Amino acid sequence: MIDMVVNSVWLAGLMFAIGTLGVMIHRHPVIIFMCIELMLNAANLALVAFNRHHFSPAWRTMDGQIYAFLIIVIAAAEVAVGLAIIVALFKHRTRVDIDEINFLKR
Amino acid sequence: MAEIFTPQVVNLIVRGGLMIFVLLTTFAYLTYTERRILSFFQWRLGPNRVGPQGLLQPLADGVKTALKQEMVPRKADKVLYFLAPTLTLSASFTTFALIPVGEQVALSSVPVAILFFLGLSSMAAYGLILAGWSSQSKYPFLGSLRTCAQVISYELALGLCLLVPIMITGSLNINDFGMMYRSENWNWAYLVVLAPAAILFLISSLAETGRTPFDLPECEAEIVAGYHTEYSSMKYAMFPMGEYIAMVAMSAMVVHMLLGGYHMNLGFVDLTYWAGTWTAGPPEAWGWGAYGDAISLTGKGFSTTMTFIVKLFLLIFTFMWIRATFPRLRYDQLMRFGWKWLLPATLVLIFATAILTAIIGPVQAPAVDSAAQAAMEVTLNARH
Amino acid sequence: MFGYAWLMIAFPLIGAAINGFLGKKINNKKISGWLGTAMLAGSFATALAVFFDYQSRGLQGAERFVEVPGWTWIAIQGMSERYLHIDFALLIDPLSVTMMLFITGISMLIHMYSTEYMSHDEGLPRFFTYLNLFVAMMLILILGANIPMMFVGWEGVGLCSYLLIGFWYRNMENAKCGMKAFITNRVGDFGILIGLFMIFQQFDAYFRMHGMTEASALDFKDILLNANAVLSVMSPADALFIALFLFLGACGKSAQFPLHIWLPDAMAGPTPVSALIHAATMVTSGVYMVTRLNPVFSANETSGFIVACIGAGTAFMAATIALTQNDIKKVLAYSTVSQLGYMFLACGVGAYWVAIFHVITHAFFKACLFLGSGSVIHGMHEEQDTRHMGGLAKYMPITYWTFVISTFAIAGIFPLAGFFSKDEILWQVAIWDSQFKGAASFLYWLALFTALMTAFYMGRVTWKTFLGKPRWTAEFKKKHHHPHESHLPMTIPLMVLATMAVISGAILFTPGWMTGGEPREPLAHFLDVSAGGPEGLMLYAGGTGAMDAQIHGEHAEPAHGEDAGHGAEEAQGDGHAAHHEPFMLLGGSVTSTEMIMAFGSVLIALIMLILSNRRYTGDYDPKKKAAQKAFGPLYAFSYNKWYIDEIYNNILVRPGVWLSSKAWQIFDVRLIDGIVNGVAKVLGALGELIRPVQTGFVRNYMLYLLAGAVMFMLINMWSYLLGGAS
Amino acid sequence: MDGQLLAWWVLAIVGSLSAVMMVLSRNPVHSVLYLVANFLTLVGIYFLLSAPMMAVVQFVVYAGAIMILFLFVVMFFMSPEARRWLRPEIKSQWVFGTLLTVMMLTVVYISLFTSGRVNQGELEMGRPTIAMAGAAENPREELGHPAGLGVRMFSYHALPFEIAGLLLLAALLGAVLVARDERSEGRQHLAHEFEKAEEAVAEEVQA
Repeated sequence: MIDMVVNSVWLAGLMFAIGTLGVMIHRHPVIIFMCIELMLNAANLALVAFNRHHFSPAWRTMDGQIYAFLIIVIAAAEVAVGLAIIVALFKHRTRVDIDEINFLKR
Repeated sequence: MAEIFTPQVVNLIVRGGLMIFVLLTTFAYLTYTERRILSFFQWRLGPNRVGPQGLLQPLADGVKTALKQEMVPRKADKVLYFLAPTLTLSASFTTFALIPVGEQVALSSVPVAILFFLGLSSMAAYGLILAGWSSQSKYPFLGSLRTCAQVISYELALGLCLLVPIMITGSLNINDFGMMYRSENWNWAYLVVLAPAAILFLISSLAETGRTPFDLPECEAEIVAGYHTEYSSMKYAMFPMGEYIAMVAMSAMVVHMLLGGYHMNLGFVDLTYWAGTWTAGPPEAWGWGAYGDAISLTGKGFSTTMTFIVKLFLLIFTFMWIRATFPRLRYDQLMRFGWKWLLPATLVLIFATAILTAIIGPVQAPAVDSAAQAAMEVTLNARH
Repeated sequence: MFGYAWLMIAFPLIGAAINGFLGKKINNKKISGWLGTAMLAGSFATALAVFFDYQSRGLQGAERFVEVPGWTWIAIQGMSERYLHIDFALLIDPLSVTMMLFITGISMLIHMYSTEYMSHDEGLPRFFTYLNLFVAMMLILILGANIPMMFVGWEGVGLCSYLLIGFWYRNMENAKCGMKAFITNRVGDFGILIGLFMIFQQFDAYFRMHGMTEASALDFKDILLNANAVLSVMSPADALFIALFLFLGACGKSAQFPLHIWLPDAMAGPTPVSALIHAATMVTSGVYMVTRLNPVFSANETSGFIVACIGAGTAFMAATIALTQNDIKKVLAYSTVSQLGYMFLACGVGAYWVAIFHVITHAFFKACLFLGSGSVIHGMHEEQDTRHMGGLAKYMPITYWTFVISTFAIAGIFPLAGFFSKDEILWQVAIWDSQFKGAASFLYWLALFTALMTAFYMGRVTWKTFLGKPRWTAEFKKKHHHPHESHLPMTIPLMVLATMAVISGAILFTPGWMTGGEPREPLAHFLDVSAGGPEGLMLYAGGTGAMDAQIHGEHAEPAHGEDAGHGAEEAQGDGHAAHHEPFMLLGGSVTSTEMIMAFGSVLIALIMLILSNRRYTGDYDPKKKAAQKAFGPLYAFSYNKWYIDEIYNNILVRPGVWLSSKAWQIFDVRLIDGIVNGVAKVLGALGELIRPVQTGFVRNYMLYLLAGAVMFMLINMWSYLLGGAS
Repeated sequence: MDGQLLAWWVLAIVGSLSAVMMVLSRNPVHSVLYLVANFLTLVGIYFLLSAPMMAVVQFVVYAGAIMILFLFVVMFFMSPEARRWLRPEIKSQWVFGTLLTVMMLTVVYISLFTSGRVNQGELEMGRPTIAMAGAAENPREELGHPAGLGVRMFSYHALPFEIAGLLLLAALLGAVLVARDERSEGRQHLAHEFEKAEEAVAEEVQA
């Protein structure tokens, strides 16, 4: 069963990389957001796998899963605010392009 | 390959098939029942031509729907267009797999069944939303947007209502709600929070399944038929199918929450197993061996299931009654009701439950953990 | 046991909270004022209950120190197994019981007085907030079971004093007076802090060495119980320095010579404040502290002598200044300083209970005098200068008679309170048996001369104010025609205090020559363990038998003293009669000597009072400036308060101001600002350099972020792989 | 290869493919659905990793709630003309992004590979497997049991839990504030600011 745990960490790495790539290349802010969610989930997967790996009768830890829960909470909060920001942007500009949100530079 | 079809797997397959059959039949006859009941309320006759008292009407409807010409909009997103009704229906069916209908009569015993229940009800919402969007047409699109907002708004209240029995039993397993109604655990003070919780749950489940008075996603006067305007034939029939089964599932949940599940505890006497005393012995006695477990509608299973079904139909009748009685809400009324009234009310309820359980204590059922443990074994042992 | 004693502190705190937070909401001066008074009444009732409870229990020896547990305040885990554990607890012992009785009682009366006195003031709720808070702090100071608690109270009363001196803060002068008091007290606090630290260090070391893990070097009970043992092994220099540093703190709080300058200025506050804080209670906390830690002062005769010298010197100096002041409150303020000097004189010669005795009697008559002066000021519509008074007796009879009684009491006229306490101090100085015996006789004459002056200046201010021709200003006459007597809430406290000024001395102490045998001294007996000096401490150190053996030597029988109280009586009694060999007047016995001395001082006081009466009634006119002409430079020296303020100003204040302004110009402006601005400039330049990197495109930032992350990962992997290889 | 591992491989492959498709898809709605598919496979993987509670939370919160929000937002603003401005990505970004991502993946995988080799002996020798871990006397001690998780969450991790609650509240208020109706004053002010900024940009472009 060790295979599955180790493989899950590899899978987590892959998912994280895919998410990173998505963030790099996309223009639509919502998609970028989704890619970030994917990255967070990759981290969660790794945490759960590590927890499974380290769990033993002597050390009945569940910290990995609890961290994963907290990450989900943070993700939820982030989504709420992020989507609200995007909606606010949509209301003011007909087109939403991440490259157009650069007031700070101008 | 042989070891794949272990008795447990066969058991599951047989039970699943049985459940799907029963549910489909139930759906068919629920449409009939609803039409008759509505016509009774509205002082007219309803379907009474096909067969005695129109009893064969559902069959005829089914044949008609299946044979109708299928039309797909040209601009539709084809994959999603086909996926949407399937998603709705399968989510509803899966929901029912989580709900025990009698003692030992359930497809599964998941330790976190209630959360799954909530998740599946939002999965069904995916179907409705995608149906509207994939049609690429104005009315379905508006319908699906309405569905989306409505489901998100009312899901909160739905989940929070379920927290009340969870807090009392200390378990996320629906089976353990029954423990609450065993006479040794029951306390009439639970009703103080359980009754309002169940009623609020009923209200939000009306909204969640899109039934009157919250059937805004398919409001004829404004958006024709809402998200399924562009659907026809069997794909159309899958939406009402999913809706009805979801309704049954929600009613079953209310039964588990408030009406004592499959128990028959009248306070002074517990009639739960009264029928089991005279039916035949355990399934093994019938000579079916281990496979006999597949249809364990005997003994305790039989009496409890019957109890449950009676209560279930009481609830379903209530749903229909509400449909016949209440007018439809306006959209802003719906939102205001959901956010400003229902949600605060459920939060207050949760506080009350916390206080109540602190005073009289939660259910101390030894079975709470053993049931969870059984479920854990299923998930854990399967690995080896 | 005495858990309800907390109520005593709780009442004024509640009053302060209500008046402080809701005072503006209530917006009713009557309610605010009487609420504060009622809280103090509750406090006083609690104090009485504690007193009777304490008496009825008949506690003996070490039991007389009762700790009332509160809650854990500070708990620090130390390096070793012992750790610092400080409770917020009360210590009920004879000293604290005595103090709390008269503090709550007089506070109650003064609160009551203030409801009328301050009734025209807008800030009345604020006033009662401070006043209640002050009482709570004072009670914490005297009831605190350990040094940190006492320090909390010490600073708390300082704060309240500051707030109340500057109560009318819109006037810059008042605010300055408050600051002066605060800053002067800081000097004293420096001393007391060092003294307390040294006590902690010495006692903690002793406890550690002897493995007394239960004892705490901050707890009064533990300190006092082990004081004799610790002090016997402590080096004399340490003991001297502890005593001197502590005394510096006491000087600050109790306005003794180097640090006395703030008290006369503190008269800027409302008169009830002067009565309560700057005459009756707070200023005596120095005496309290010295008495509380009396073993430390008794340990070394040098320290006692220095305390006595400072006390007598201050008493003399303040009395000379008081002779020439014209402001009625200023005279009383210097009189307070002078009387505090007497108390320290008593402390210095080891007669702690006499010091406390004088604290009590002084609290009564000085509070009465201040309140009387307040009544006069009230009646004269904010006129404080005695040159513009005169002839008030006719219009303010109650104030006049209470004032006269208190004047007689402070002058030491038989049989008023001041006579007993002051004479006992003089007697104790006279019989002080130490290596400084010769100098002590000088102190005696100094104190006696001060008593003479006291009678004169008190008579001066009294007659000047109340008798003679009216010298009211034309403006006053035009506006108000004549002064008026105050209302009941003001006169009742006056009458009560005057009564106490008459009887309190005789109740608490009667000297031997009056009883015809052993002196009757209930206060001394009551205070045995707390203010008995080393002998008092022995009451619990080794049981009564051991103590008797120590004192009597020849007849050491355990059966002799059944109880410690009796033993204490023996100790005190012998202190009078047998064991000291004081100077004898006319070759007579001790009793006759004491009697003759007492009559002598009463005679002197009477003569002075009559003299001043002659001088300041009849055709007295301040415009003639007769005294000024007669005494010339001496008058100026006294009138200008020995030029001490000017000396401080030139030696300390001006150089300080100059130094700070230089420090500001050099360090703050050039160095610190220069560094800050320089950093900002450098960073700004750097920012200009890096600016092009900021494209404003989020995806670019993402790329940078990723590149950085990859770089870190590479470095990490590099070191990891290297580490794995080796 | 037993059923469990087989199931894992199926889920992993489906999940990775749906993740890739999410990134490559040109239609945001499809992207959302691919991501949902990915999350559903994660639900399965969590079950296999004996984290049922985690799985269900993933199911309810991510697949059920968060993604519906995404879908809602995407659909709300996916007008037919939206396709027009959804330009293809910039080339340089593609190149550098892919390069860096691949580098990162390589680094991670090399680390994983080496650490796996380092720890392999330990893994096979002594580390207790889940079969041993499964035999707890109290089922609450089981890995991933909801009750055990709850107990730990409210005891050892109470502070993070409270902070998370506070964070959610702040996010809720923030979301309401940001997405508030334009009719309210603050929003109007913000709109005004936006307009001014755009005018300034336009002027700059002209100049």
